[in-house]
Amino acid sequence: MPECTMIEAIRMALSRALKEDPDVIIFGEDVGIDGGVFRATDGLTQRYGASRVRDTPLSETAIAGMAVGAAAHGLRPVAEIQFTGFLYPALDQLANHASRLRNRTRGRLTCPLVLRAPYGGGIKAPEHHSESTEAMLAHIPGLRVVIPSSPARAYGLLLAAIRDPDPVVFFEPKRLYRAIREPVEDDGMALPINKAVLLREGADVTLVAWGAMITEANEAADQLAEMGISADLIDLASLKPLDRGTIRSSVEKTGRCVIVHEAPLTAGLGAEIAADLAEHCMTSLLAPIRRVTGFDTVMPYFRLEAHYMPDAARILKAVHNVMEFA
Amino acid sequence: MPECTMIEAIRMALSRALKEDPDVIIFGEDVGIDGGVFRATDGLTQRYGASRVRDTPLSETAIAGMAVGAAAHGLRPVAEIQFTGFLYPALDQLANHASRLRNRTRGRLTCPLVLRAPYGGGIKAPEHHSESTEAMLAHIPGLRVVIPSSPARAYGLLLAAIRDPDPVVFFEPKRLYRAIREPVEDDGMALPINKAVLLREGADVTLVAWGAMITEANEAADQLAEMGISADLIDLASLKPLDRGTIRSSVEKTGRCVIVHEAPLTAGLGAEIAADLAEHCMTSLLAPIRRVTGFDTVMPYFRLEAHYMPDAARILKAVHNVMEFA
Amino acid sequence: MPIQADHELSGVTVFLDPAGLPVLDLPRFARHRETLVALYSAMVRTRTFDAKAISLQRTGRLGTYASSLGQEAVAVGIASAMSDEDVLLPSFREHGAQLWRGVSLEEMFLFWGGDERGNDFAVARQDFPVCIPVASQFPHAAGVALAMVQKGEPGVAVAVGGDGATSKGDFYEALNMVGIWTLPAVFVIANNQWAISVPRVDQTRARALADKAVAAGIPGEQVDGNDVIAVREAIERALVRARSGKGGTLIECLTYRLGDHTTADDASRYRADEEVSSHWSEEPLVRLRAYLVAHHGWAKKDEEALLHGCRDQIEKAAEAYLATPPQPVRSMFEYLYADPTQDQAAQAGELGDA
Amino acid sequence: MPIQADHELSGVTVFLDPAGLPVLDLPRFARHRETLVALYSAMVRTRTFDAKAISLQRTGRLGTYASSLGQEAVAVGIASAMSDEDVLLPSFREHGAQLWRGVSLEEMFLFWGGDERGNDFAVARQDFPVCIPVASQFPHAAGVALAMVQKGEPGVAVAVGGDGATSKGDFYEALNMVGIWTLPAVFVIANNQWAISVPRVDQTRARALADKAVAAGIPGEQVDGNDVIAVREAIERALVRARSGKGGTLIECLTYRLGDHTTADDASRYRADEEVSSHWSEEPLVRLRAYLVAHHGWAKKDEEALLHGCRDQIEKAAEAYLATPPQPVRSMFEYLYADPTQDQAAQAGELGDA
Ligand SMILES: Cc1ncc(C[n+]2csc(CCOP(=O)(O)OP(=O)(O)O)c2C)c(N)n1
Ligand SMILES: Cc1ncc(C[n+]2csc(CCOP(=O)(O)OP(=O)(O)O)c2C)c(N)n1
Ligand SMILES: [Mg+2]
Ligand SMILES: [Mg+2]
Repeated sequence: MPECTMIEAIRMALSRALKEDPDVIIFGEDVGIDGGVFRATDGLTQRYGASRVRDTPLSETAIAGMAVGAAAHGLRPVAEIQFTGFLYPALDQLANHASRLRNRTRGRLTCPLVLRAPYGGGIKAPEHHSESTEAMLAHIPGLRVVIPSSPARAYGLLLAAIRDPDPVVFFEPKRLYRAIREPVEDDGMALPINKAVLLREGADVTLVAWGAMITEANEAADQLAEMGISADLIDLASLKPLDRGTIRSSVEKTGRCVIVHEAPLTAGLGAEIAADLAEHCMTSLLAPIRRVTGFDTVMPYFRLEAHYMPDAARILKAVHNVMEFA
Repeated sequence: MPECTMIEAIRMALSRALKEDPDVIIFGEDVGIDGGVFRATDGLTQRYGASRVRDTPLSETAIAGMAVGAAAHGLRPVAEIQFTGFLYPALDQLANHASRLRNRTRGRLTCPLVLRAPYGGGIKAPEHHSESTEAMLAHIPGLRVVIPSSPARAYGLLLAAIRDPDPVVFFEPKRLYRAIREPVEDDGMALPINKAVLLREGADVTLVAWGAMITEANEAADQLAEMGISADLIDLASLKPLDRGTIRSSVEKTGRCVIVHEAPLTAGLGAEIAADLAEHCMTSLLAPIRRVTGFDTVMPYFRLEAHYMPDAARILKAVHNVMEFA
Repeated sequence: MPIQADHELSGVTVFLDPAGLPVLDLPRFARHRETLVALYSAMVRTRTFDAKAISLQRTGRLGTYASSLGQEAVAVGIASAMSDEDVLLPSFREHGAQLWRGVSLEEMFLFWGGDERGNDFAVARQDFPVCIPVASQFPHAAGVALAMVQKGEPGVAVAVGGDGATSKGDFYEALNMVGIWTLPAVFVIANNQWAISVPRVDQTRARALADKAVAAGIPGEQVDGNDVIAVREAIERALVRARSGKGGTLIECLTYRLGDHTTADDASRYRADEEVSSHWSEEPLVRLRAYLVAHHGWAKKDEEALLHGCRDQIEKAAEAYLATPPQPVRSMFEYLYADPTQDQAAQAGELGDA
Repeated sequence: MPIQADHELSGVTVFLDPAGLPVLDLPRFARHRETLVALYSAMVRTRTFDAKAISLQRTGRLGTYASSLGQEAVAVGIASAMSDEDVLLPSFREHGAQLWRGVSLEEMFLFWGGDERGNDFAVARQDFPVCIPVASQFPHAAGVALAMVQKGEPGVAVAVGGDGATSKGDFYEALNMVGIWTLPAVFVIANNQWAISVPRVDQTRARALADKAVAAGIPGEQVDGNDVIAVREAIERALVRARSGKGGTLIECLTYRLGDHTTADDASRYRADEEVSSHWSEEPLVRLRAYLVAHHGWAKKDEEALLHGCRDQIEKAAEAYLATPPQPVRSMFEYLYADPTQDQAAQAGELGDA
C-alpha cells in the first residue's frame, strides 16, 4: 500500500470523487492549473477538465453561495476557501442558507456541498493564515464539521463528506499536510463522519483532541506511558454533530479528561465537551476537566506563534494536574 | 424618575452619547428618518443632524468595515445591524479587523466602535430575524459582547460600550424592547461592562442567563421561591470577557447551577460557563450542571417558535432535576 | 482622462404607457387576447392575494407580510417569460411570480403564516423559497446556473431582488461570476424606489441600477416595471440569450412600492403621501386593463368575473390555511439533516409528548 | 435595448513610454530634476529592499514575503502624491508607498519577520498596516474618509488593492459608500494582471477594472502603472478632487507582477516565461532612468551612488532587524484590550516566566 502525506491523500480522495460521480465539481481560488496553494488539487483540472475543476474570481461569498445553489440543483460542489481566515465572508451563506435549506423546504431542496479549507497554525504563516474557527461553525445547526488528523483519515473522511447528503465544512490542519506519511489505500472506502476515533486506549486519563493537536496529544501520551500513566486518546474527527457517546464512555472509564485545541479557550469547542461531561458524567469524574488551548488573544505573529500553540509540554502539565487532584 | 421601556432607554443613551461627544456618529440601515425599524434612533437624525445619524445603503460588510476605519481615525461609531441574522457579512470585519487592530499595531490604532443589533427570538418574526449568535462573537479575542436584560441596564451598558476604548458588540433582546418598564434616570452613568449582575440572591441553586432569558429565569425563581427553593440569579450582561468570578462564587455557595440561553445548545456560551465551573468549582458541585437552551436545530418558523425557546417551565424542570440529584 | 459613466442610457423599454396606449409595436406574444388576459388575471390575483394577506395579518392570523402592491407587473412579467425548466430565486416580494410558477395560494399563506410546509412546493419543485437575507439569492442563482451548464440542462436561473439588494457585495460577486463563466442566469432588480426608508438616490450614485452590469461586463437594461409586456419581453430576450449560451443579463424594472415595506412598517414616517399618490397613476393593472378594454373588448362583466373568481379562490385557500393544524412540534428536528443526529434525538425527548 | 458598456475607454494615461520617451507634455512636478530623482530613488530603494527581503526569506530569516518587483511605480507614484494628512491603507505589495510615507526599513523587516512592532510606525502614525484579507481595507478607507469629513480634516483616505480585490463584495460595497456620501477617498487598483494564478481575464469580464466605478457612480480611470509620473499625476488629480469636496475616484494602474506571488509561490506552474520576459521591457525603473539620463544628466556615478546608498541603508536596517530580540512572550496579551482582562491575566500565568 503506498505511503502518502495528508495532502496527497486529500488529492486522491478528490480525484476519486471526481471520477466516481460526474456531479462532483471543484471550484475555488487557484484550484485549477496552480493546483491550490497547498497543491490539494494538483493535476485535477488537467485530468478532469477545466469545467469540473474551476478557478474562481477572488470572491469567498460567491464561492459559498454558488456552492449552495449548485448543490441545491443537483451538483456535489467541493469548494475551497484558501485559508480559514478568509472563511468569514462565506459564513452568511453557511449559516443562513447551506445549513437550513433542507429544513426550510421540508426536504424538498438539499445542500450536499463540501467547503474545504486549510486550517490552523503552526507553519509560521502570515497574519490571518492560522485561524481555528471550528467552534463558530460547530454552533450552527445543520452543518457538519470534520477535521482529519492523519492521511488515512483525511482520505476516508473527505470521501464521506463529499458523499454526505448535507453540507460539510472540512478543515484540513495545514501543519499536517506534509508532516506525516502513512499507508493509504485508494479503495474508495469512506469513514463514518459521525464518530470519534479512539486512537489509543488507556485507563487513567482521557485526552480529547483533533487536527494537528492529535500529534501533540499523542506525544504527551507517549511520555505519560513512560511514567506509567496510560491515556485514552480520542480524535474527535467529526466535530459537529459531536460523538458525545465515545467521549462519555471513555471518561466514565478513566474519570479524568484533558481537552486540547488550538482555538482560543473561551467558547471554543472544548467548552462543549467539558460541559457535556460535567452534565452527564459528573459522578465518574475524579478530577476537574482541564482544557489546554490557544489563549484568549489573537495568535501572535509567527515569531511568537509557538508560544501560543498548545504543545505536549502544556498537555503533560495539565494531565499531571488532574492526576494529582485529590 | 421617568419609567421607560428598553427601546426608550437605548434611545436615551444614544442621544446622550451624541450630545456629550461630538465624535459619536450613528449609521446603519433606516436609522435616519425612520428612526430604525424598532425606533431605537427615533428623532435622533432630526436632533443631531443627518451627518451624525446617517442612513447607509444596504451593505452590512461596509457598515462594519467603515465603522472600523472611522473608529481607527478618531470617531466613535455606533453602527446598527438591523437584525442579528444579517450580521454574518459583518463578521469578517469584526474578527479579522475590529478585534485586532490595537494588537496588530501595538496600540497605535484602536477601534472604539459599537455594533448594535436587535437580537434573539420571541416576537414571531419572519425567518432569519430571531438569531442568537453571541457565542460566535464571544469566541473572538479582542471583542466585547454585551447584552442587557432591562431598560436601566440597557442604558448604562450602552453608554459604557460607547465610551469603551475597544470594539463592543451590543445585542438588544428585541423581545424585551417594549415588554418591561422601569425607572431610568438619564444621568449619563455607565454600568461596568466587565461584570455580571447578581439579580437575586439565594442559597440552593445558581441560575445564569442573559437577555430575554432573564425574564424566564426570574419567573422560574419566583416559582421556586414558592416551593422553598431559593436561587441566585446572575445576569451575565457582559458575555465577553466573561465575569467568571461572579459565577464561580455563586456556585461555590449554592453547589448547583442551571444555565439558560436561547441559542442552540452545542457550542453555545452556556458550554463555556459549564466548562469553567467543571474546571474550577468541581469540588463545590453538588449536582451536574444543566443547560436549558434552544435546541440543536434551526429555530422553527414562528408557528412553532414558542416550543423552541426555553421558558420557565423548562427551567423549573432542570432545577428540580439538579435539586433531586443525590 | 477619467472614464465616466458617459455612455448613453439606451432608454427604458416600455410598450404600454400609463394610460394603456401603446408607444411601440407590441411584441408578438402581446397580440393574443388570451395571453394578455392571462397576464392581467395573474396581476389581479396577486393583488387580491395581497389584500387578503394584509387583512389576515391585521387580524393576527398571518405573520409580518411584504406587500407587492404596485409591483405585480414585475413578478408576473418575469414568471410568464420563464419555462418550466428554469428556476426562480425570488426575494420576498414576488408573490405574483411564485403563483404563476405554480406555488399554491395555500402554500403561500402557510409560508407567511410561519409554517415551513409553505416552502414544500408541490409544483415548481426546483424553485427556491423566498430569500430573506437581502441579495443572498444571487450567488445561489449563479450556482444553479452552473449546475445547469454542467448537467447540460436547457434552463436558466432567474433571481430577483430589490434596489436595496444592489448595494450588497453578494449581488456584485454573483454578477461577476455570471460574467466570468458566461452563466445562464438573469438577475432582475425590482427597483421600487425604496429600501424600507432609504430612497433609491441614497442607495447608490450609479445613474441606473442596470449600469451595475458594466462592472461585470454583461449587458444591463432598464424596463418600465409597471408594464407587464415590457417586463416579459425583456426577460424573454434575456432568457433566449442565456439559453443560447451567451450568458447573463441584468434587468432593472422601474416600479414603485405603493404600500408599506411590510405590515411592520409605517411608510408615512419617511415618505410623503403626495409621492405615493402620484405613482398610483402609473400602476400596472390600470394600463393593461385600459388596453384590454380598448383593443380586446374586455367588459365590465369580464372584470367582475375575474375579481369574483380570484376572491373566491383566495378565500378558499385562506380557509384551508387557517384550518391547517400546525406541524407536530417534533417536526423541528426532522428536516435538519437527512438522518437525525443523536443530539437531536435526545433533545426531541425534552419536548415530551408535544 | 440593452445598456452595454458601450462608452469609450478614454485611454490609458501615460507620460513616459517604456523607452523613457515622453509621449505627452510632462506635468509640472515632473519638470524638476529633484522630484524625478526622488521618485527614481524611491523605486530603486524599493527594489533593493525587495531583493534583500527575498534573500532573507530564502535563508529562513524572514517570513513569507510578497515581492513588488515591477510594481514600484504604483506604490511610489501613489505615496509621492499624498500629503501627511492623508491616510494610506495598503494591501501587502505597496512597500514603496509605505517607505515613502516614512515607515522605516527596519519596521518593514520586523513586520515581514513576524513581529507586530513592525506595525507600530514611528511616523505615518495614522496609516493602516498591511491588509492581508484581500479588499477588506476598502471599507476601512471609506470609514477613515468619513471620519475626516466629520472632523473637518483636509485629508484623503487612499486605499490600494490588486486586480483580484476588485472581485470582492467589500470592495464594491465600499466604493458604493464613497459614491453615496461623496467621501474623500481614492481607491487604487494595482492591476498586475494576476491574482496568484488567476489572470486578469478570469477575474472579471469588465473591460477595465476602472469601469467598476460606473457601478458606484464615481469616476474611474486607467493609468500606465509602470510610469511613475502617470500614477502620481492621476493620484494628484484625484486627491485635489477629493479635497475639494467632489468625492472619490477609482484609479486602475496597469502594471505587471514580474515575480512570484509570494516567496511561497512558484509562478512557473501557471504562467509562461515568455509572458514574463515580455513585460520586463515595460518595467518602471528603466524608463525613468532613461529619461533622467537623456534629460537630466543622470550619470553612471549617480546611479552607482544611489545603488550603493540604498544597499548600505538596507543592509544596516536588516542587521538591526536581525539583532532585535523577539518581544517578550507576554506581549501577546498586552495589546488586545486597553485594559487586560482577568482571563488574560490567568492565561498569561500559564506562560510561566517566558
Ligand atoms: C442582509 C439584510 N439586511 C437587512 C435586511 C432587513 N431588510 C429587509 S428588506 C430590506 C430592504 C430591502 O430593500 P430592497 O432590496 O429595495 O427590496 P424591497 O423591500 O424594496 O422589495 C431590509 C433592509 C435583510 N432582510 N437582509
Ligand atoms: C479574502 C482573501 N481571500 C484569499 C486570500 C489569499 N490571497 C492572498 S493574495 C491573493 C491574490 C490577490 O490578488 P490581487 O488582488 O490581484 O493582488 P496581488 O497579489 O496581485 O497584488 C489571494 C487569493 C486573501 N489574502 N484574502
Ligand atoms: Mg426596494
Ligand atoms: Mg494582482
